[in-house]
Amino acid sequence: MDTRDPFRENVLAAGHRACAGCGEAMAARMVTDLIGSEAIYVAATGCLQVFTTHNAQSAWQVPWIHSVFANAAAVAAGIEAALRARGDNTPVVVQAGDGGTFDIGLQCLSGMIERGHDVLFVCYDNEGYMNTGVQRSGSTPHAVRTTTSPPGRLRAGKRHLKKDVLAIVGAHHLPYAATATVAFFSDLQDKVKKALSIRGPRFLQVLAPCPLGWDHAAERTVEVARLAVETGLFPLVELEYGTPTSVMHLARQRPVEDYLELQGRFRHLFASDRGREEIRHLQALADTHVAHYGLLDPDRPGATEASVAARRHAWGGYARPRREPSS
Amino acid sequence: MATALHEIRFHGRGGQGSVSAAALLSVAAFLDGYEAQAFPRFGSERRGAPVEAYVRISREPIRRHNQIYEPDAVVIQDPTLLRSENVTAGLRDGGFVILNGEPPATATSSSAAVWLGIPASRIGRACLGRPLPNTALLGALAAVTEWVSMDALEEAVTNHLAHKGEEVVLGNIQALHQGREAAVHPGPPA
Amino acid sequence: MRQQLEGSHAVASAVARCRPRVIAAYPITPQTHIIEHLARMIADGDLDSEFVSAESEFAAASIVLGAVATGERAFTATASQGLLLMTEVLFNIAGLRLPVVMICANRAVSAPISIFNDHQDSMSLRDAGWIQLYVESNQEAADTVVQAYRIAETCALPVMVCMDGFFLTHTFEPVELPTQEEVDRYLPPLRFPRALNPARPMTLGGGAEPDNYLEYRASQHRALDDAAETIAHASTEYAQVTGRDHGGLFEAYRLADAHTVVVALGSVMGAIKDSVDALRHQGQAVGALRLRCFRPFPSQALVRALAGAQRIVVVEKALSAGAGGILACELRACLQQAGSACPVHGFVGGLGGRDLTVNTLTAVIDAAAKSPAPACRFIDCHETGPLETG
Amino acid sequence: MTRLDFAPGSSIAYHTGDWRVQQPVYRDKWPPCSRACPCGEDIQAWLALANDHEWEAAWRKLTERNPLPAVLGRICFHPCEGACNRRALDTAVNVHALERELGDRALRNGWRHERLTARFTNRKVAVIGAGPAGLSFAFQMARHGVPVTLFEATDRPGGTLASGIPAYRLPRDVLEREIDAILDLGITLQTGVRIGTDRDVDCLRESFDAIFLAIGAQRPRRHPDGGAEGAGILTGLDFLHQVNTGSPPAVPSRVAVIGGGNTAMDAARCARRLGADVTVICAQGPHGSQPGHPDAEITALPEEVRQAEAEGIRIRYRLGVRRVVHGGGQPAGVEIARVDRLHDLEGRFHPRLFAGTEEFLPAGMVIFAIGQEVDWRGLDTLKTLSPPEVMVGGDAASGPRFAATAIGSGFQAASTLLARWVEGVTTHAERESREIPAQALNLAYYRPEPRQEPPASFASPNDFREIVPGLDAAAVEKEAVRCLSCGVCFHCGNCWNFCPDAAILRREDRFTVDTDYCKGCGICARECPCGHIDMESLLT
Repeated sequence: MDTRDPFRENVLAAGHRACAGCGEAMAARMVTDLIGSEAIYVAATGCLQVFTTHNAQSAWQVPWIHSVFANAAAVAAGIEAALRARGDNTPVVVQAGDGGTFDIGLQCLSGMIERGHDVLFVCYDNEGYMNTGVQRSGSTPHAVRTTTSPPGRLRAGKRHLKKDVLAIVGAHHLPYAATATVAFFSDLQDKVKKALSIRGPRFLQVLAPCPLGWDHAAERTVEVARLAVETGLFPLVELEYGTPTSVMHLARQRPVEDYLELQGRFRHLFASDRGREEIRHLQALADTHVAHYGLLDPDRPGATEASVAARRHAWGGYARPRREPSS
Repeated sequence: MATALHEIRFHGRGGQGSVSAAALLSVAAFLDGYEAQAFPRFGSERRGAPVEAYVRISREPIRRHNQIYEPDAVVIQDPTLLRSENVTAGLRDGGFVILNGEPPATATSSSAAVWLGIPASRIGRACLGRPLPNTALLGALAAVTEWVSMDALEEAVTNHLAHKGEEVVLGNIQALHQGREAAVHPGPPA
Repeated sequence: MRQQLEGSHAVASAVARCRPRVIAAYPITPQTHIIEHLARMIADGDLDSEFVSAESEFAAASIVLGAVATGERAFTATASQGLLLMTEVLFNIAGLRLPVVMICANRAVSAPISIFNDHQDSMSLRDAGWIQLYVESNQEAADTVVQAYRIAETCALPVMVCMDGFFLTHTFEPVELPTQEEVDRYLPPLRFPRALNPARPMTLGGGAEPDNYLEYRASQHRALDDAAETIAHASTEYAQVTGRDHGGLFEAYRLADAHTVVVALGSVMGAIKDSVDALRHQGQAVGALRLRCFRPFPSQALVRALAGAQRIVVVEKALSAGAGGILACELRACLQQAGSACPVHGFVGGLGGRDLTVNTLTAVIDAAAKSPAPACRFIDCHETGPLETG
Repeated sequence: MTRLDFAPGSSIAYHTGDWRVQQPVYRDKWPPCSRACPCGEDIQAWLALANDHEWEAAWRKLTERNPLPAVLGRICFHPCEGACNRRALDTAVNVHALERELGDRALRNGWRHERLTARFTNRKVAVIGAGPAGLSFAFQMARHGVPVTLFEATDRPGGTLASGIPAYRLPRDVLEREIDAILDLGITLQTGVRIGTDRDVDCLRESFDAIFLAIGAQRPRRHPDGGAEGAGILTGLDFLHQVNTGSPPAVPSRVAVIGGGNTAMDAARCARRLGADVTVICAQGPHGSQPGHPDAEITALPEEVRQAEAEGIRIRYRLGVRRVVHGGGQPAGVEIARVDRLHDLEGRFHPRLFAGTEEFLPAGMVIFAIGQEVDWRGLDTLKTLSPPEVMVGGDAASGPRFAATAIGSGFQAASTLLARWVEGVTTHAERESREIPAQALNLAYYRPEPRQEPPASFASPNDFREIVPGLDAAAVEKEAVRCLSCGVCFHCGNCWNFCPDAAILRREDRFTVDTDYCKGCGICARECPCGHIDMESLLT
């Protein structure tokens, strides 16, 4: 067991093999330490599963199960059904990447939500198949360079748009669905807490930059995530029963170039006229999000302040002592 | 070689209760102390499509699960099947043909089988509110062959259809008896 | 008390008496009646269980995986394409060593699509790491599903009970259901020490490396091998509780002095027994062996049981296209390994619901005694199929 | 090993720290405010304590370097605020208002300075001059157990603070009480003793192991025009001294003040309060008129200038005085002319005036406030001795500067001596060598907040009551929070929250890096708001 830190459970312990600066490891550590060890965790295949359970060593300090790529939501449904059968309220949490959510796992996710299982499904969205070496997924944004959407003489990266999985999930009219990111910790904290206070299917999409796949400097993981929000490309919103009930208001919208230029996956866009056209397209997509969710309207009902203000003696967000497991 | 005492084949269309009739017959035979087996001619259950179902009645345990190719009796739930299906295929000499409706003149004159027609749809409509011929035909079959008792059929109907409510059970018992009556006293039902 | 019951109804009732807490399934013919009966029992309050209508068989398998990993007994059933859609998860359940029990209502595999019976679906999953038990009758199906839980939970291995679609699932036969009291006496409550539990956190399903994956797989193989004894034992103990014994690993029929032995799986054995009786009546020394447990493959027991045979006729309802009958192949291998020169006649038949009648089977067996052993011959196969004529 | 279940947290056996090519180091820096502070106050530290409502501790932290916070909080030219990194976000922290608040709190609550040791050393020191430099030196020595005797030529301590700063800027009792608190450490004060005339220097050298000379720059510079003497013509220092000692001269209806420094402003505003119509003649240009050439702008603090103008004082820029024009034994006014250039060829301040631009400014009194010099009379022998026996501090060493400079110089001199005499005292803290520029901060983690100012100053030209109030309690709290804590951890927890590898551990009072697991990604350093974390390369 990892018992080094008396103030944090370290549900996801040290010694895992994520890349330096991994946004998914960061996101998972945040989310799981906010949820705590009194829960059962289900993993879809993906980076998080691979780098946390390696060579007979597990970084998980909680009951944790991985089955296959597509079925995490269904395994969780089975666990929840078994718990319900014996009147046990232990929370059940799914952790999946965008592949296991947007693409191969979408069917099981839909079934789980439709049947109303009391499960929190957390998608760590790094916008591609990073585990297998950076291929495009349904979550990869428009114009991004991946190994299966390479820019070339005829193409400027991914031809298609990022799938709006939140809208798909929201169309199930589930009690709670929200987007969050590692960069806005207190917002993430609020959303995890809110999700934990609600029964029924809940969905959290956490943007988690991937230094490898996004091709940005390892230390810029948080900054890149912050810019995704501040440009309007990744709005932070909450849906209740499919209706937006809160959005994180932006004091000002940054131009998308501020975000794009930090990442190698967009670098080709700055090198050609065609690329610059795609930058304008991405700006238009961001502007559409801003307009759709009213991100610049501070008087919009449910507008929350986009603040990452550091508080003196905040001591981070998890002051929860780790519980010793029995035997 | 253990062979069954009686083998019965049901012909009908999806929705007319052929499979249920076969099941009821097997239950009744079982209640009368026989070994019995009933099963459909396996297929998807499309309303209106021709279907078959089979019943074996035996004094020995029945091991084989084959379809019935040489029946001792056939029950035909829908006279229109006579146009398209070879409903009497393999019927043993002296076997029974229990038909919903009037037997065609050619069939009765040229066949080695015993043909019996009853207005089963009309009985069904009278007893059940719908032109379901199956239990009336079972009553007729029991009357003609005496392979199963009316008591057992009644009990089978009572148990098997209990989940559909008392009205359905009583209607089907009534149909059983009217089918039997129609077989014993051919002519218009009372 | 014997009852005249549809096969699906009989096994559903037996499953219910095993008190599964989670049932998950997706409709597919000819399995559907089983879960319909279970759903009705739950609706009527006769069974206290969570019924999860999965959105696919893939999900259904995953749901029972999750339930069992949580330490609760679970049940699912499927067939054909559904089983193949579960494939990935079934391997995974076995690798995780979860005591899941499922019924496969055996059905042919597409294309061409067919809802009718053969064994191609479950035989295709023979390498998945599941124990596979094939049953001949509905009585055996009801009894075996109870044994399956006992075996699964003793060995920490999943068990697939294979019952022929339609031939059993849709057939009304007399069945004596094990009583609740008998089942409770025979089957203790599930105790799964590796269950997901915050009080004892455990990581299930982590990754392996080249330096340890092989050991996981080897231990899985040994566990399946060792399960043969548990399966036999489970059958004997079941007989002590209920008085019914369907054989442990296999059932022998008039085998003692048989020169020709027919080997088969599942419900076709009923007709084979009638054929054996007919041929015995004609004075031929014919017997039969019904393999009940196909996985683990009980090589040693089979070699012993078939020691007196001069020829073996395998009748099977599945095919490894390009190699021939699967059971015949495996049987040949195990006999050769034991030094036996007994010829094995391989017959594949009954695919896609084709009825294997007593007359047909009798002719096949009769002919086998008079001709050299074919590696693989199709029974009752018309010379030109639809593709050749087209 | 038969099943796919691993023990919880077993990955801990794998030390990902081996991947690292750089590593984070938690390291306190010396913020620009402190770097700019002539006293060398650890402003970040005392603001942090104030932030935590540890008021007394904040005051003690502050007074480690400056024992006169209530005084300096009022009169200091606060270069700390000019250096404040917060200007990159919005506006500087109002450090001086918070310093004053801590000083005032100490006076209100009667907090006393504490000696750092109960023992006294055998060595003794004499301090000549009880101005800010002398008081600062005496305070530091006394705290460390060194007996101090303080010689003051006038009849009361405080130096220029007492004689030069008017009461409306620095109420008398504030100064007296802060000085009393210093003397309470056991310092012997002898007033009315001018060393070199009243007492022999050699006798002093025999009685004391060291002497600190802090006599200030008390001699006013004279105007080169020899006529600038006589009735109705004063120096700024003399005028202020008379006002501050309670015997102000009678002022005529019109007064001219010559000079552009704070003394000129003080003199002008006092004259105004005594009823005169005042004009200030300043050789330099106004604030902001000579970008990049602060020497060419008025040296008085901007708020002093603003307040003076608000009080009705006229300030006339880039003008110089040729001569005083007399009439009937009294000045009638001054002849002024436009300034050609401010400095002579040697770079000394010596304005040259354009011929032909002369005009006459009527004034019944002319006050020259054009600088001060050190008065070395009787002390020449001491001048020739060197540390540690004799040290010179304050304006006496540097020429006329600021009170804060003087206090800093007292501290430095004391440190030098104490480093020789007292074990464990060093003159140099390593932290003070580490800069933390605004670019090293991550300003995303700070929210813009308006600077708290006292309620609008009421400019009363008629009396000597203090004109700038302190901040109210709510404003104090709001303002303390604005400190960015440049380079010093304030336990926000970002490093702990963001570390993907559980390599930052929280301890009771700090965060630490667990190098067994740190992969060196650098996120902690990048997301540290205050630049406390450095990434050090391990590649050599």
